[in-house]
Amino acid sequence: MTAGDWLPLLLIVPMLGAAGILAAGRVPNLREGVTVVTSLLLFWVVVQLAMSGAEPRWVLTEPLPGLQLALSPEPLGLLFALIASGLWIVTSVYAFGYMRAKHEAKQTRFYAFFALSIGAAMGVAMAANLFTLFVFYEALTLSTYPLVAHHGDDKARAGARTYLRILLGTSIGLLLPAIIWTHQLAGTGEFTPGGILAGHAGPTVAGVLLVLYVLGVGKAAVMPVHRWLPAAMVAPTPVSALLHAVAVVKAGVFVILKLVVYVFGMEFLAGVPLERALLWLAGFTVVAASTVALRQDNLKRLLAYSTIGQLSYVVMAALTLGTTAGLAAALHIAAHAVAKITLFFTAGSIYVASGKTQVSQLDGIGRRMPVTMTAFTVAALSMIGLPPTVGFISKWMILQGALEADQLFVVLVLVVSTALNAGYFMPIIHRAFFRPERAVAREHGEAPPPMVAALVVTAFLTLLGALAADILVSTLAPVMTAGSSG
Amino acid sequence: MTGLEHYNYWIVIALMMSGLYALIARGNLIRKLIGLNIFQASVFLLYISVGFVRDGAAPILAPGVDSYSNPLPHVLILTAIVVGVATTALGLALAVRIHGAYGTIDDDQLDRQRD
Amino acid sequence: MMEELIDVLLLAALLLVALQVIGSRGLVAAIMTFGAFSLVCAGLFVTLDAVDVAFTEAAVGAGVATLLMLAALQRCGGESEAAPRVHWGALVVVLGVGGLLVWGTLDLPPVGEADNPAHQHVAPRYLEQSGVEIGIPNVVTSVLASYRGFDTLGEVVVIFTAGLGVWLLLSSRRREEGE
Amino acid sequence: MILEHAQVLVVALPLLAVPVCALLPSRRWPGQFATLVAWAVLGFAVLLMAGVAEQGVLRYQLGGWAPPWGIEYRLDAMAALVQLLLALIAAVVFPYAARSLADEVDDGRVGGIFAALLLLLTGLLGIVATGDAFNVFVFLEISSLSGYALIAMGRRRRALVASFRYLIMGTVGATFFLIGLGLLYALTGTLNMDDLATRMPPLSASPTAQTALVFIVAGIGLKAAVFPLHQWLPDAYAEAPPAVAAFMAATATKVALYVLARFLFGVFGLEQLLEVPALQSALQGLAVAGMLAGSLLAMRAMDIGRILALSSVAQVGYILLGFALFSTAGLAAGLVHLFNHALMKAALFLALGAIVHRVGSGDLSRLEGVAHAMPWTMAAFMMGALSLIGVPLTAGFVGKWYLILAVVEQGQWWLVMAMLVASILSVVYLWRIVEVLYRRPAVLPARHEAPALLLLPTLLLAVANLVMGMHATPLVEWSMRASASLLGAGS
Repeated sequence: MTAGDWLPLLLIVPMLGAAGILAAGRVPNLREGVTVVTSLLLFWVVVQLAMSGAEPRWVLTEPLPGLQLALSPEPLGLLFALIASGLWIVTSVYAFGYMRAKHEAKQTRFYAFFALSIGAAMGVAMAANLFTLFVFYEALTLSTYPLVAHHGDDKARAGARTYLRILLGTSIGLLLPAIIWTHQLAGTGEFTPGGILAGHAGPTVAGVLLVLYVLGVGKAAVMPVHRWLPAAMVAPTPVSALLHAVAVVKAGVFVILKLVVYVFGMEFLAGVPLERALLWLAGFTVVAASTVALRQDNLKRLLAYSTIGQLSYVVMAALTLGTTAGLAAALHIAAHAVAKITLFFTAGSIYVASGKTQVSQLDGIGRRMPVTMTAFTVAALSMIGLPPTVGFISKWMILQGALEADQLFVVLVLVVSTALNAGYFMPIIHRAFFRPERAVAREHGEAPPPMVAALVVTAFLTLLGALAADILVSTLAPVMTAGSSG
Repeated sequence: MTGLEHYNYWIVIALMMSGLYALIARGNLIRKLIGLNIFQASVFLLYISVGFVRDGAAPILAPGVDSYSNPLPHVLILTAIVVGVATTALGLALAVRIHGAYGTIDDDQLDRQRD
Repeated sequence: MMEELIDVLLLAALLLVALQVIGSRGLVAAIMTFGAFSLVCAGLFVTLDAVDVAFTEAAVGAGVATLLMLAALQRCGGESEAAPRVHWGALVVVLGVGGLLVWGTLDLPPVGEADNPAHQHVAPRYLEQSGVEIGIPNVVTSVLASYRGFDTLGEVVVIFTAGLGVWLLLSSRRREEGE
Repeated sequence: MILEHAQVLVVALPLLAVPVCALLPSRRWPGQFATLVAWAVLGFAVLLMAGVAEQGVLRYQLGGWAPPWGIEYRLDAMAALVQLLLALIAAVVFPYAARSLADEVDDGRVGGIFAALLLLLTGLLGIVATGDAFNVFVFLEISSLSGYALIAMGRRRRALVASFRYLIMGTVGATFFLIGLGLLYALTGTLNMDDLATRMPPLSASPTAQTALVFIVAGIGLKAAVFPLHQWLPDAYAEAPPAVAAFMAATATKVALYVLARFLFGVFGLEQLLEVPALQSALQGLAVAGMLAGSLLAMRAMDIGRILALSSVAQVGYILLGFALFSTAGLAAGLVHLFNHALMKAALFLALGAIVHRVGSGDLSRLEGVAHAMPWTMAAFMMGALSLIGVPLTAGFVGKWYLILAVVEQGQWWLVMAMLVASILSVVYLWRIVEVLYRRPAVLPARHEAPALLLLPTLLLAVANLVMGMHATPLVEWSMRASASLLGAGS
């Protein structure tokens, strides 16, 4: 098999998986088996593609002259595909424990749409041009909608409606015009190292375009288009993990990074005045979201606001411009993915095991659930940016990139937000391990084994990532250099 | 020669507008159709006025006559008159059915009866 | 000159009749006055040299249409109407449309001039050739039946369509019974 | 031999079939007969399309009289496209109607109803086929009268009122058109559209010509339901029998828009259009107002038929906007959207008809959970809805894409924003329907799919939306060609 043959499998495997899940719906064990096999298969396909090192191109269809629906791997896309498909395996395992323990209804539909949304995420990752990106971006929104609305009650529907309204609204209202405008200016929407807009757009037009793109990619949750993320907290925890770590928000920041590198080109973007304003907006989002998170008592909401802040780190790093900052942005996507999925896994485990959802209820829980809370601690350290975690390395690189680019503002944001991050994570760890347990509502230990296993794996990845960061950086470096010198 | 060059047109326009006014302003469906007929008949007059040639004869070929009125508008209007009466007939049939279904043919009262 | 005088007077009369139709109390009166309107129209067509149109208008407009209206009115019952009020919206629309039309006719060539563009193109051939090509003296009939025969076919289809529609509407009383 | 006369046969065939159809006994025969006729018409339309592709413009002199003295049939790329669209929609909707209409009316009238449907088709085909302006009026009235009669066949008594109001408005529109024609005739002495086009340029500054333009645009705009002349449309399409609504929504307004484009660009021409003060901005303003008003009204309507009808008002706005750009790209985009909108609206109305057939109502409050009973019908509805929103890879996307490109070409960003706002509004009003239909009621309805004869045409059109979204190139290229030939080299 040549590398080109692997590309269609990225879409076919999840779709066949979804079909298989529906077919096996009556037999839960078989259905779960299909899910795991599909996820493993998909991960294996992505690894094969990454190992081959080739950059083939697969054109699904050409609906309009010059407008292709095409997939083509490149290092950034492979990174995102690896994260999404890899974490899908873990999330599936976790979901078996969670969904069964909570006796959730409609599990077949849940796993089927889960598989479809992973397929859409693969499409986003490998999109060869803006049009393809848009198609799969919307497909991702639509395929995750039933997951967010899973509970089917009024609250879930209202949350899902907000989710849909903001994501569809921004993508149709801002992203689509930006894409069409880009086509009009550059005559193409193909992702090209070094960008396609240089020489076709003046600094003002490029600035307006950048604003449209950054706000139009609502999944990146830059304020003021972040409100869908807390609203989507009505979903079951594995969905939150999917949204925050595996596919949705990652797709958002990934798209912005891809746009900066392949559509604008870093060098061209440096001459765009409005670019600074967006950098400040991202920086503001980091600080503001962290401040809001400080005041949350509901653990999942706290994590949601923490995500908004962490995503804007990536956007901020991407907009800092420069090789180091670009690499830092890519690395932080990975770092945040493994750490945040661990945190959501622990939140879900706590809920399943003890029924607790609020931070203020967690006194002494570390003694009942030592494994879970240790994993939580590792992930929280990564969030704050402390060694020996991968979060430390990515944050350090953002700092380096900021210094290289003489962006004192970014440095300042980093310092303040790190303090804020510590401010909301440290008290939780302190409560869990050092405060005595209050009145015991019910006896409980750890969550079901699949859940614990999943969160241990992701916590290990958080540590392991620190060691693997080098490989990642050296793989991605050529892309960023092409971006800043091309 | 006189101030009457466009007299035909202007009276025709006044006629059209009185028909159009009746059609919009009156609530009774049959009256609306009467308004419509006046409106259309005035448009027919407009065409015939366009086709008129002073001192010309009706367009029936006769020896010794060399100036005729324009026959083409006559042809068109013959068709249009028939189309107009066909429309009126259909409209009246509808009015009869509406009366059967609602007990009234007044537009305002129809709106008050919700289904 | 005489012709023009008749034309002027008939047009003025027509306007008066039209206003009478609109202002009349009672539907029967309105329909009858409308019949009169059609007859005056037919008279005008004669003075404007459109004899065929005049016959048709007298037969179809004054005759058939009026009869149809009376028949319909009979089936709808003599309904009492609200007294007519001035409808300001309609007045605005009518004055706007009328104003536009007056402006639009300002540069039309005067009525009746033999060298108007309408008489220079297409029509002359009918007058000159139809006697030879078709062979009947009435040019209107020639054009109707031959040059623009397809319009006439369409006209027949229109009548058929209306007839079909009326039949579809009046052949069933199911709806009324159902409600 | 047959090929030579195909241009006339395509109109004559359904016309000749009318009396036969009216006299056919039994419930089923008229529908089946009309279906066969529609398929034959489709065959002719395809042949003619090939002929136009080869020869450019096809001409046929009726009765052998040369234009401008006789009436000429004239088929260019734009006309051939609309003709094919009419034939396609008829070929798909007639078999559907054969089942749904035959179930709705009492025995004696089935033949008459299909005769009226054939007359409607004849009228619309005639409008597209002819090259004579007055002939357009005659065929417009054939299609209108049969349309009024068909709308009045709706299930509720409200259909009668809707039909009457449409009759009044429609006749006023046709009469406005007639006034415009009269003024043009007074100026030029001709009725042949090509002949008119050659005689118009020296007259471009004449108030009479400009007034004629305004009256023709207003009259045809009324038939096309251009805002604010659209009031007749929501009632008419919501009350008509669903098969009739599907056919008319897909064809009648489209043909009116075709006539509008024909007169704007094929008779008056760009120079003349630019001469009329504020015409372009007025048309663009009306287009945008229609897009927004139609969508906003649709958000508040409760009846699905009404929602779909109001969305047509919005979609007519998109098409008109393409025309109002006065550019080759804009006209082409308008034509692409005209074609595709017919596909999606027909699919949606047919799906609605299948639902009404089973549930007996199109009112949102009574349709909770219907999707679980009729999954295939709903799949077709979803497809149509996605296409209407303009989701990529559906037909609806293609027209909007080219429309936006054409607007951007002129740098009119406010128009882009208006289009996108209207698109987002369409998401909202369609999502309302989808949400209700998929909501689970307390008692889940049993599986009760529509009969195959209703389902198959619906699914066929749904698939057509996908196919036209994935392989849009032929349609796009044909529309570009039609637009370029209509606007001439001068634009």
